[in-house]
Amino acid sequence: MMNSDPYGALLWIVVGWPLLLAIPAVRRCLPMADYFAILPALLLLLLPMDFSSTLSWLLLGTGVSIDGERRWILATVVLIWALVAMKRRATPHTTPHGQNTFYLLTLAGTLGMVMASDRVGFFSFATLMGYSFYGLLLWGQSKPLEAVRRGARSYLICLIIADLLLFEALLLSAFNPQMEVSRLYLLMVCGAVVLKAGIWPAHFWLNASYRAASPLSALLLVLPVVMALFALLRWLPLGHVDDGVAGLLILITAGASILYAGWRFVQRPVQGERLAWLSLFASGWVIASVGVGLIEPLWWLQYGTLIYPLIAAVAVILLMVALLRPPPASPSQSGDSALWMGRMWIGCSSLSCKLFAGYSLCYKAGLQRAKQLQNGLERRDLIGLLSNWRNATTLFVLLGIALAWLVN
Amino acid sequence: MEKVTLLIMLFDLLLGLGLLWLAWQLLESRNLFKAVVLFVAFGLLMALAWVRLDAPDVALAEAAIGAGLTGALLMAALAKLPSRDKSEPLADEKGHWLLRLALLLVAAGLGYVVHSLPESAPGLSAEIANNLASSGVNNPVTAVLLNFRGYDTLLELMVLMLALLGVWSLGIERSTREEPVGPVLTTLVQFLTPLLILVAAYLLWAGADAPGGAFQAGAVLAAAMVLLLLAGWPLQGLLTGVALRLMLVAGPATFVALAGLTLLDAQLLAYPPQHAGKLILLLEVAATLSIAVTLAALFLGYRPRTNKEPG
Amino acid sequence: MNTALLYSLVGIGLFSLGLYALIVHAHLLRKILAINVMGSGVFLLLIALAKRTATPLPDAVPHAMVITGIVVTVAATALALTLMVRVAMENHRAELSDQSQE
Amino acid sequence: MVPSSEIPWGALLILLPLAAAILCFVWPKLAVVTGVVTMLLLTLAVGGFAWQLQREGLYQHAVGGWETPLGIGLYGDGLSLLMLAMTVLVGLAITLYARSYFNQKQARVFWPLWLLLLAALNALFLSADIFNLYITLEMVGLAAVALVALKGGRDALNGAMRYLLATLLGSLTYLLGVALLYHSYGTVDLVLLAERIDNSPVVWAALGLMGAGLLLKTALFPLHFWLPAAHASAPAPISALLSALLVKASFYIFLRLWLVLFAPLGGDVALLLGLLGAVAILWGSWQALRQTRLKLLVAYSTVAQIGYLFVAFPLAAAAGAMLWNGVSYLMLSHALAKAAMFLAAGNLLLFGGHDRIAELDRAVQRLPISTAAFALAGVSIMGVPPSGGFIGKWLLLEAAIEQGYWLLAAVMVVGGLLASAYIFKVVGYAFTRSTATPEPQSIPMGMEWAALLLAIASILLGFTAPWVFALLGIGDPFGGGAP
Repeated sequence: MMNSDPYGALLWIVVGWPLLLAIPAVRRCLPMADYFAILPALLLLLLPMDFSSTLSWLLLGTGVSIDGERRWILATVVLIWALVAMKRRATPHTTPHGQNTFYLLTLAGTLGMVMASDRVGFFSFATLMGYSFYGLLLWGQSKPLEAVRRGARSYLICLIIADLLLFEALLLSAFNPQMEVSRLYLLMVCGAVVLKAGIWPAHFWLNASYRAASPLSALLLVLPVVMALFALLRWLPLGHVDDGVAGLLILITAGASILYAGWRFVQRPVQGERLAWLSLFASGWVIASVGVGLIEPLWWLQYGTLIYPLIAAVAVILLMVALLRPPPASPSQSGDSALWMGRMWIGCSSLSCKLFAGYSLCYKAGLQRAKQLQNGLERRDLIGLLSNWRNATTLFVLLGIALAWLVN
Repeated sequence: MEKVTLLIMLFDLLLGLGLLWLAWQLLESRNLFKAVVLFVAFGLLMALAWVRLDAPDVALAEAAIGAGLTGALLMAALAKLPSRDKSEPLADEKGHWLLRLALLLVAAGLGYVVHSLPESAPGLSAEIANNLASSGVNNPVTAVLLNFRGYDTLLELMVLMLALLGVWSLGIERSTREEPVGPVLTTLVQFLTPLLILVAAYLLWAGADAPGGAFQAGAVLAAAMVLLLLAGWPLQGLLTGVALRLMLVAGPATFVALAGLTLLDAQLLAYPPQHAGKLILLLEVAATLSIAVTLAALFLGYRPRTNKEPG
Repeated sequence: MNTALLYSLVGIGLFSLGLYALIVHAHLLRKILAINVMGSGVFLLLIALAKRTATPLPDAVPHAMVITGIVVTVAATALALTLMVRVAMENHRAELSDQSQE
Repeated sequence: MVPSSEIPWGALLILLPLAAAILCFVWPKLAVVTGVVTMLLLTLAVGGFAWQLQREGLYQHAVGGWETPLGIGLYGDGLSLLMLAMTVLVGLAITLYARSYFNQKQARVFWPLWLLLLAALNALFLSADIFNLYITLEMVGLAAVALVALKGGRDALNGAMRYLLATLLGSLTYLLGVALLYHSYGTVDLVLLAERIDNSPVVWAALGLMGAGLLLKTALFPLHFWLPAAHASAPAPISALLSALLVKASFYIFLRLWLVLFAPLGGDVALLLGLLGAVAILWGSWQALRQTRLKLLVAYSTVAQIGYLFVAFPLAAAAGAMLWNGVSYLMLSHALAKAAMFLAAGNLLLFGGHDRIAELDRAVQRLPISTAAFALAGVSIMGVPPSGGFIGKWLLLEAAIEQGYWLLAAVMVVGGLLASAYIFKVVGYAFTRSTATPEPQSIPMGMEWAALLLAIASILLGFTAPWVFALLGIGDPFGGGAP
């Protein structure tokens, strides 16, 4: 599509305007920057037609577009941001100045995700949104609390893994179009979404974040869930692929999420957590319908478009509950699921350390010997060997010989 | 005729073996002082080899710089090392079979490569002969150094300046002299210094037509200065501040200025043929001064300064 | 065996000897000496092979290169020696230490 | 008035810093002013050079009016231009940083050395003469050693000594290769050599010697032993320029030689290089993850990132010019990002008085600009879109997957994963509660902004790919490789 198209320009303005406002100097010139930031998006929502725009120089050619399905999500996003802006106006003292930048970056990332017309662009905006949301989680508090930090850090870990999964999926689909619908691709995308949306068993970050969230950030927490679910719809060629196994796996995850969330919900949870279980419960249903869509493509083709209003409805319900929620209790009673994740993380890394150091070799030689070897490897390991002048220069000579030998 | 060739070949063979043997001795000697002395001897033998290879310019440079100044630098550095370092036992020689094998392979491979080169190759001698007339000098080596590949020489002068800057930032001033110099050295210095200056001037002048030139002259001049320093002349006190720095940069600055001027004619370092000889002489005088002072300053090992200058 | 080949083989020998010494000896002065010997080997090869002209005059370009090389080497040697003295002061011996502080 | 198209920008790029260095040397009081003004003029000159290249194509200049093989040829194409631009961009930031970093005594030595180094780098990128390249390599190496040792201290001196020995070994080996090539083909000019070269033992030996020498200077695994010590112990701006520019300079020569002379001969060599590159990625990233000191972490990250440059070699035969575009892009973005990281790390170190990662939390919290610079540069190092690093890695991955080198692709992806882990090891500490409260030292604004601007530039590179690729195409440096 041509760039001179005024509508195309509008699409880019919708994304670019909050990015521009993210610069503090620009923002200071405007009163009520929160409202102004979503103004173009609102305008776009009111335009009754579909159009798109592509820039060939951006990220090897990426574009943005708007259509009926995106409109639902866009409307949800605009609603969330409008509510957040109102809430911020109502309680100005709880929002430190530094938050605004992260806040607007997250907004830009979200809008970009909604409108991105290809996966590279979507991925870029998703990264922007993810990391700035991480910043928002931390800086949204006037006083960063230990619980908030823990939730944010868990979120960060999920985010990194999810981005990597998505990135690999991106590669798979970009270079092997016939492999686009392979099971590996499906599972990678689903895994990423599970992590990003806080679906069971990766619900801990959402849970921990909700527990310590202020009324304002409780509203904001709806955002990553909605966007992750949207990502699932954008990245899976639903209706054109028939993969029973993947679908079944997704259904199982969704079912487990719903049951787990329901069980925890009725278990008189800590006040702040109720919202987390509700969110998990709702997104479980959305995921479940995607699973069904994978098993029964025809069903999806028939009813699949209903999923967008469904997501919007889920978001609205969550927002309503969050708005009605009383302020959180004292955050001292932090739960343990984030700790559990941290422990697992440390365990995994130390396990891989040991594997790398030739653990299997040690096992055969007996435990005593293993201890010795491990100590030895730690003290005088390969680094020492490689950085020893003598060994290193011998390798230099050998490399020279190898180069001369291998040529031709 | 036959006999003479045979004799020369024998001489070459002995010289080659002598070089290798000396190199082995100096690298494997237990005593570091001995190693340094052997290195000087090695440099002199190298100069002999250069003469045998019809490279008198290189021989002069090697004798003055390679053997003379490097030797002096090594001695000076050795004197500054802690005493127990000076005759350290060699590293244990066990377990280097892989390295030795690899190096043998390298040497054999390179030997094969050199052997595979054609018996005779003109290199660039024809081009040099054709253009020598318009280069401004008659000595082909000087022509290459200062005209055909003058750009290399410009950068090389910068390398000297770089090394000096590095030494100045690292060096430590020695506050006191260890002992007074004996009468022999004083007499020797009195006798040698004027001679060396004369030799340097001759080398500089001769460089245009015969072996010699800026580097050799500079090195000989530097040797004279090193001798004076050794004899306790307070050169470091006389040569300080802007005067010293101006002398140090005389060569590079002249070169850069000339490069800038020639660039106005759109060709870097292209001398007008009618002035080439004079320009090269100018360059050589400036470069000789700079090289001599730089080498002497490198030997000194720290930045000489007047009392009022800050550290 | 002609002169050019003989001397270039000596040059290769010097290069290899220097390389060996550079690798196995720990003392920094020996390493610096070894670098100088290696350099001499390279220069010998350059000059020896320049003698292969048909005329009695050898090729002058390698000669100029070697003079340049000798000056570069002496500059590098001076810097290396000063650095060695400083390292020896810090390490209390003229060898590289493999451990860093802390 | 000379029309600007006739100004000899290429030669000025070399002469200007040389003259400025001499000026600084003679009058140390003018050092800072001269340094800053020269840097600005150099920026202008690179701009002019780029404009000239775009108008007239290839830049060729016979120094002294002597045509090759007798004289020395200056030669500039898109690749040279990219390297020059990289030098100038990183140089601007380092100049801005160093203005406040060094005390008066250090500045006296720093400025002339820095200007000489700039001249040497520019001369290196514009040279097409393998002996001239040797001299510029020596200049670069000696200047770098002197700069590493500038601040003294045990680690820095040891690092500098090791670096000096390695760099001298590398250049002597390279020189031996030059000697063999000259005596076999009667020229040291790259263009002429490319015409004359054939498949003979001399060429094999030359590849072995020059290749090993240059790879040692580039610190390709397993020859990286000198790098972490030197890069981590040097003063911050020096670390930045070592990692950003110096390693690239020897890689540039290797790439040139490879493209012009050796590529048609070395199928298996390419595979070996790719393999070493892959190991370098894994090893460097893993070591970076294990480090407890910030600057060592960044230095090991350089070892890993060098690996990416070499992974390209086995892919090049089939992938052609676009792959080399990717490699060049990776070089550029790594230079900007790594310089930003080292500068930011220098700020954190200066603020906290140490660079132990575990105790950096307070410094990280108190220096938001430096932390942001570190994080943004990290994004580029990880290769996350839309950074410049992403474009480079993307093109490499694309080629690897298209040609079925799944292992290499996997290594690259794992390298990205490890990179994100070690970046967040630092950035993550930004948000933990600090225990120790060291007395804060104020960091001059220029030093913080130098890091941030570089980091932002490394991100913005992600948007400029088509223009950069167009400039890279001038003179067709990767010519003929297209399938």
